Amino acid sequence: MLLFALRRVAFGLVLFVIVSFTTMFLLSFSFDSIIGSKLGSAANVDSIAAMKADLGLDRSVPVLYAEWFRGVLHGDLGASFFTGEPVTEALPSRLAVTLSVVGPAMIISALIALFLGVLAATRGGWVDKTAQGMMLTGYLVPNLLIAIVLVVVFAVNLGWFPATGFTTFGDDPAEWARSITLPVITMAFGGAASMANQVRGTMIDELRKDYVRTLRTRGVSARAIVVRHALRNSAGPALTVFGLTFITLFGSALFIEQVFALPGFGTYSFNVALQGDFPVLMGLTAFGVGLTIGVNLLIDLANGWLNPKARQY
Amino acid sequence: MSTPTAPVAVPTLALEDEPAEVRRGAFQRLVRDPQAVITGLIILTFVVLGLLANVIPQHGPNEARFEAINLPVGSPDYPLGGDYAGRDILARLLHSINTAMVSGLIGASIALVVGTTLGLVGGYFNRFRTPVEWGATILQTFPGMLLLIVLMPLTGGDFRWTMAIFGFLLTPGIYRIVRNQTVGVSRELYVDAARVSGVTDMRILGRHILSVVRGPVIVATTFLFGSAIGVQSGLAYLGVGSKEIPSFGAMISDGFRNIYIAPGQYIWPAVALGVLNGAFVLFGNALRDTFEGSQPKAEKITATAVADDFEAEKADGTGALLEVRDLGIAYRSPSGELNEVVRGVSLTVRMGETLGLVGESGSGKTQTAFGVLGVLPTEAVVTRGSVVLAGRQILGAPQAELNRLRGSEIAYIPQEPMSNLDPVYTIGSQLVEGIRVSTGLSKAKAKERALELLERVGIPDPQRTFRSYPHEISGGMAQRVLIAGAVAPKPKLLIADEPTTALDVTVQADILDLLRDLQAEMGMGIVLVTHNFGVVADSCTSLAVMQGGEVVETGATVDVFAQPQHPYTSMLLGSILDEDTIRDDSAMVLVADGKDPR
Amino acid sequence: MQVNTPLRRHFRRSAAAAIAAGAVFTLGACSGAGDPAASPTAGTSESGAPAADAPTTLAIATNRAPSTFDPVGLATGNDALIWGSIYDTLFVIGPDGELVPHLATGYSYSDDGLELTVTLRDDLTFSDGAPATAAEYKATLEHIRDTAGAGQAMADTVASVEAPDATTVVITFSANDPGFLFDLTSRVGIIAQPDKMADESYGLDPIGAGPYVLDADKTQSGTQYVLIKRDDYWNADAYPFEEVTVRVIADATAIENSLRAGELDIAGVQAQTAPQFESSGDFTTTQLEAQSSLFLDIADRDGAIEPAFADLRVRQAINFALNRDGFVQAGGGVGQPAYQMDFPSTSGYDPALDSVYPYDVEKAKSLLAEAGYADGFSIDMPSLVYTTSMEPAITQALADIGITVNWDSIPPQDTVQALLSGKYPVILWFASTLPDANQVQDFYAPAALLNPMRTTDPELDALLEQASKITDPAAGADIYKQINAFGVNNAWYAPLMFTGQTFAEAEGYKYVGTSAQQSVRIESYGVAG
Amino acid sequence: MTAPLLRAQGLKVAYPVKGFRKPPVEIVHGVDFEIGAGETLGIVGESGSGKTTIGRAILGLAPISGGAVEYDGRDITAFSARERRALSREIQVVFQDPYSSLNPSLTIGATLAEPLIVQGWDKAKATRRVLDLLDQVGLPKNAAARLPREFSGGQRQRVAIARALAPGPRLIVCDEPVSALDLSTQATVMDLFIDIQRETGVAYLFVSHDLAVVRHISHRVGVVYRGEIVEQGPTRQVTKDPEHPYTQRLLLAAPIADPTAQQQRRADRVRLRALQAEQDLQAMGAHA
Repeated sequence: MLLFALRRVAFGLVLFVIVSFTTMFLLSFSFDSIIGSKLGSAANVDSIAAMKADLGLDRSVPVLYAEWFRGVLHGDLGASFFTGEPVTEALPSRLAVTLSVVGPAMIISALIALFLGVLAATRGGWVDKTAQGMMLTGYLVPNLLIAIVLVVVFAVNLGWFPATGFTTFGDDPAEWARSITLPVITMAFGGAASMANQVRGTMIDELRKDYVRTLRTRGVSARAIVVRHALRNSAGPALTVFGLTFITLFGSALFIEQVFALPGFGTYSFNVALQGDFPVLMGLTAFGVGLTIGVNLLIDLANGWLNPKARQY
Repeated sequence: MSTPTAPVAVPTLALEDEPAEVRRGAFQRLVRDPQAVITGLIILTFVVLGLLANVIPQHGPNEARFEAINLPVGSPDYPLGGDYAGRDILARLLHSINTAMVSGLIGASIALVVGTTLGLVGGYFNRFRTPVEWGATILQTFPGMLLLIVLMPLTGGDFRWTMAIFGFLLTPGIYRIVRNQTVGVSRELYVDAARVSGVTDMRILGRHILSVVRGPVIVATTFLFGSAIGVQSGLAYLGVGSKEIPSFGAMISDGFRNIYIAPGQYIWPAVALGVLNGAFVLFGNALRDTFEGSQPKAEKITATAVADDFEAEKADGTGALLEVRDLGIAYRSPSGELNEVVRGVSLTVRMGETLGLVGESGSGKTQTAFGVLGVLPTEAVVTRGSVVLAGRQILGAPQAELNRLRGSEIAYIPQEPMSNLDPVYTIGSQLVEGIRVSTGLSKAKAKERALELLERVGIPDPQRTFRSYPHEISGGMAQRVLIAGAVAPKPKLLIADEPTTALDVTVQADILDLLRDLQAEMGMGIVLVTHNFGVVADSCTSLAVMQGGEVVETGATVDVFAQPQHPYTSMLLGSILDEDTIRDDSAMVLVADGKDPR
Repeated sequence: MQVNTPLRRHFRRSAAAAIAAGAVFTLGACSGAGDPAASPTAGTSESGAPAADAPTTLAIATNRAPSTFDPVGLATGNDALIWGSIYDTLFVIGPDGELVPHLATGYSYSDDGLELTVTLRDDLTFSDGAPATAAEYKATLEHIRDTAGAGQAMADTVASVEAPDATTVVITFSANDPGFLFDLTSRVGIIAQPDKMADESYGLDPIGAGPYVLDADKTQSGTQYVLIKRDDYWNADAYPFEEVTVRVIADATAIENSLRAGELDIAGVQAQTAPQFESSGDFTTTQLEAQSSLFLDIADRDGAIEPAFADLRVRQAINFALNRDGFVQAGGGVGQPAYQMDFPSTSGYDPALDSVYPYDVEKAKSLLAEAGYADGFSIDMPSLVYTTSMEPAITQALADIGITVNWDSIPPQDTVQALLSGKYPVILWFASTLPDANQVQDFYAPAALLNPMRTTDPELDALLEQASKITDPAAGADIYKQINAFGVNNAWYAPLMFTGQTFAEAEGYKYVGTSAQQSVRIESYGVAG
Repeated sequence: MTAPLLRAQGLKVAYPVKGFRKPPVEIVHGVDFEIGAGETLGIVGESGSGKTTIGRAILGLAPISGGAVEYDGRDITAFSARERRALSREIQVVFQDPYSSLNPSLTIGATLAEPLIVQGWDKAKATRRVLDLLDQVGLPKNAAARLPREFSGGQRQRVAIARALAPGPRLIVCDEPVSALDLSTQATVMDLFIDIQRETGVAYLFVSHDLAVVRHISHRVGVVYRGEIVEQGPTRQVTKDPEHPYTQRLLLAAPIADPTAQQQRRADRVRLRALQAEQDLQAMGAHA
């Protein structure tokens, strides 16, 4: 198991280097416009070249990368070209916002997905049909539509929740909860739908396996079969889907953040990308790749923990 | 040979059937699926509307008239009104369809072509597997959207370029599907056969593998089409890319900004996008149903379903351990009628007796066994008959009562030992669970009992096996474990469904010995489902021969072997390759000038 | 002649301001994008002693987070709302566009206009308690001039800065720069704490001489900025709010949602929704006219890219093709049609010019035909994020006379390069009110941003030469009028409209600025009654 | 006797193991056997013994790690893919699973014609040959236009045999070709195999776990146990009078479909088991 984890980490590291290097290489094509953006009205060929030299961006990509990577190893991702804010400080505060939304949304939608999926898989009939209908609705109704309806009804008209903005948990836990409620609901809607269908599918597959029949012939109750056996066995595939959903939710956070004016990771990334803030972009890349690799690693480890067979590798 | 969960409904010899019916292609099946037809029609309608985008509306999509600013729905010349800039919403909506379709086409086709090629290469040629896999992982990890935005100057903001790049980002999805399928198909024996036939790799990929991979890929492409449309809309919503191109995203964004002035404007593109996306998803689902079999129905863990007019007979006391009378089991065909796969089976088993239930595949022997155990699949329906165990009617008994019986009086040994153990729990915990359910013993006592049982069924190191996971022990050991579990509550009746078929012949002999010993010890009755007459001769006191869901002959084993009454029994016995037939003609070498079969 | 003036000197304001602000220009003009202007008297002096129940906190929104508080990186436009409160400026712009002393008490030019003497107040302190004097101003200006950054261009005619005493600053220019005076209401008019300027953290935790200080604890960079009133500020009584929260909300609809949900006190809204706010009873609204101009810059006056534009008739045809009333109507009726580049409030404005180019498509077509372009032609125009919402109407207006527009999508970070590239014969752009001197520099000088093809004209050169010598704006009205007329008659531009702005105010609050530019001054946000 | 059609000498098969620097796993540890023209060599063994691997190695489907395979006097051990393809008209295969050995999406006709077409037959000639082949394996002519799913297991196995026969091979590797079939079908398919051999003089390498089946069709039998051939010889000798204890055990473990005879066999088996257990014990004692 330890060896397995080590191998996955090594794999992730190599992947990290390849992806971040390629990203830097591609970004190097836009150095001129990045600096033009930084200089604003002072931009011209000379000033751009001067600042490029000033920032050291006139060096070759491998050299730049080596320097950057050394920084990564020391926990230093540089500072924003525009604000001077160190990347390692800029990311966490935005991340906190997005995680505040994506995290609870993920947990809620996973719970709903488990509940709906298992219910649909084991009850059949109208329960299954209703559950599937709910999944489909959640899947098809655009998130933006849900968001705007929620804002208009619950924030603007009823005033139960804030329409925009974010309060950190540290400042005021109750306000924090209020500020994330609507975004979380919006996000959980779609997330639950796609995951529930997956849970339903894997549950049914599992319940059709031979060992379930054998357990039934031993007099094991339906509840024990579903909860203790089928659910535990479906956890592996379900976790994989949960991981993917998490990454997807993270990626789509931008839209929700826009509507609710949350100063989150998505909005930040979007703005940074528009600005072309090179150090921050590299930081975001590092983070994004790390997140993907990390989530996958966690899923693999969880799978290993859940499924003794997977521990062999 | 895993236990069939659904009956073999198609007769084995189908040559006389109407070929058109059997060979109905995927397309014909698709056009009979209302979901596919409706969603297909919706997509088609969208396409047609898109093609007519220059015909239906009175205005171009970018024609802006001050007098049309925020016109309400139903205005003359502006059926859906005008937007904030005085453009015809209908015209923009219809042109947005074309944008969406082109986005989908570009994104999906690039993902399709690149993904399929990579998948085939990576899945088929071992030496390319690792590099291709790396490539896909890198693509998947790439911060694609970020780069898409940063590198906008290079693409000029043209959504077609954006979608082309996005197509590459989508590639890993298709790649994985194709690769997994290809790896699977490459292991199929017909691919080996083609290789042995001298077929080149290219031809195998094109002819054998692509034909199988095609289905899932088409399905996945449908979903990709939808997500490409979604991404294009998302980017347009954010204002990334050219503003001149009408698109749902741009319209939603415009409408959203205008929501307090003209709330309706947001609805049109949102609904159109939702419907179009939904149509693609549902169409993809329908396609999947067609190619990969329909969505599984829910699996209920309850007592077997019974037919509407079913009424179990009152128990009669013949004194036998198990009395099966006129048992009928049916499955519902797609058109709704019930097809009986077990047609009026009657069996009797006494204490200490072993009944061999013999028949060829599809004869209904396993279904009969499941019917007695009450563990038929959800789709099965009991149509008639009675099953009386020790004087008690158990057919149609409530789940709770069945569970109690199963834990104590009736037990089951499956055919395939590995798949009948839960892979995530240790042998020990599975045994303990069964023992505690049936006996209510404490955990410690149950463990003690489990170890005893493991020893009893001939497992050399019970302690170690107790701690092992199923995949850590051999098939023969696993079958012993299952037997231990089955006999734990000292059942009166043991139903063994082909318990040795999956095992080697030497192990089979040991297992049969074990069963016989246990029977002698506990005095239970056994129903031994098998197709092997050697096993019957070895272990059964009486036998019942099944054919086509009916019992055609019953009797004491010795009698039936000596004097089969039914022609089918005779035929079966005649087919046995007996001990004494040994090939003794010498190898025939054809002369060199001999016939070339060509 | 100003050929010796560095090229980049002259696009420091209108365009740069808008770019830096990231203001999204919509027909409804949601939020102000202009240079600081202030009315230190308006609203504040009357309400010097606010009613007992008057609100003491204010929540407003900006559509973009300021990128840095380093003086050289300060952006004009909405960003000034925050940094202007922290640093304050030497002068502010009054309701009628006049300079009003703020941190300064007055100024004077030498006769040749190459030396500017500014006197500062003697009671200025930084938020850390240190006195803010001429020496600190000198250090700030030199820092801006000598450090690469967005603000550098504004100081590049500054040859030297001297601080002979605590309240006197003498700025010597390398060339005549009458627009610099106006710049003292902006980035180069701030006083920063030079001791701290070298610190890395200065960009995030600035120390200025303004009425407010940034509360670093409550502030979340990029999200919300909390400003605490300084009681030791020289004019503290003029600021009614003890705490001001500026929230960053990029999406205009989200701003409106937030306002409606009671999370903001004052915000710019779309003109069309003003009646909704009024009728809700929870809000009052204030409408302002003519705050910024929207226009086509027909840059290719020499016909380098599209030969047609060398023909005056073609440029005039474009002017005739614009239904300016339609543009105003599209903006919700707030604003007024523009027929000349100078704002009605400036001394260069000449009402007579308004009748030169009435909306007349037939006339436009016949002019084109006369010029030999009866079948029209097609041109490329840059599609910039700030003007996208106007593009459909422009496309249509030009299409009506046979000119086809292909919009090149320009990423935001490339806006300036696109303007400067000289690739585009016509550019759709907008500008906020400017003093005449700056207007001339930005629109007509050979090196002006809005003259990217560097068109010159002997008649204009002579006028510009005279204009550069003007040190008293009031005295130069005639020259400015002539330059303005030159622009109109030669159709260098095709003005569209002066746009207005609508503010919605929650109960107890009142927008007291009279110009949209003042929306980026904290003084414009006041209490009602 | 002339040179055998196929000769395997010290044949070893090892599969590479996934993972860095892991040694390959050897499945077959050096086996020798010969097959003469027109002869059937039965290979019998239990699951995991390596019997199927031996067949796959002959076909070039398993990596040969040692020893040599000679076909018709040529060393084919290290044949390239191209050479292998050329050999396909000489050596053919029938697999165990009649369900997975036919491509479900190709018609029987297409499946049968494929080996001919890749060898350059023209279409008309191939079609005629396909009809002949169907006739030869006892299927109706209209079967050519149908898909595999329309056929039962036995019928599919006939198709598989026809495919193997198509290029007119001299050796067919039969990998458990009847194990998946029902009892009644099994017998007729076996008969077909024998008939075809008599007709065409093709040789079989017949792999099976079922002694009865092997006995029925083989001229000679090799018994595989843990990757080695522990006993080899004429069918009668190996199946009636085995020498190796494993063969003895195997023989006695298979139940006879005759209650009386089986009772006897069971008794024999129990006796043998006791005997072997005693020997093992002694061996252990000697060891200790």
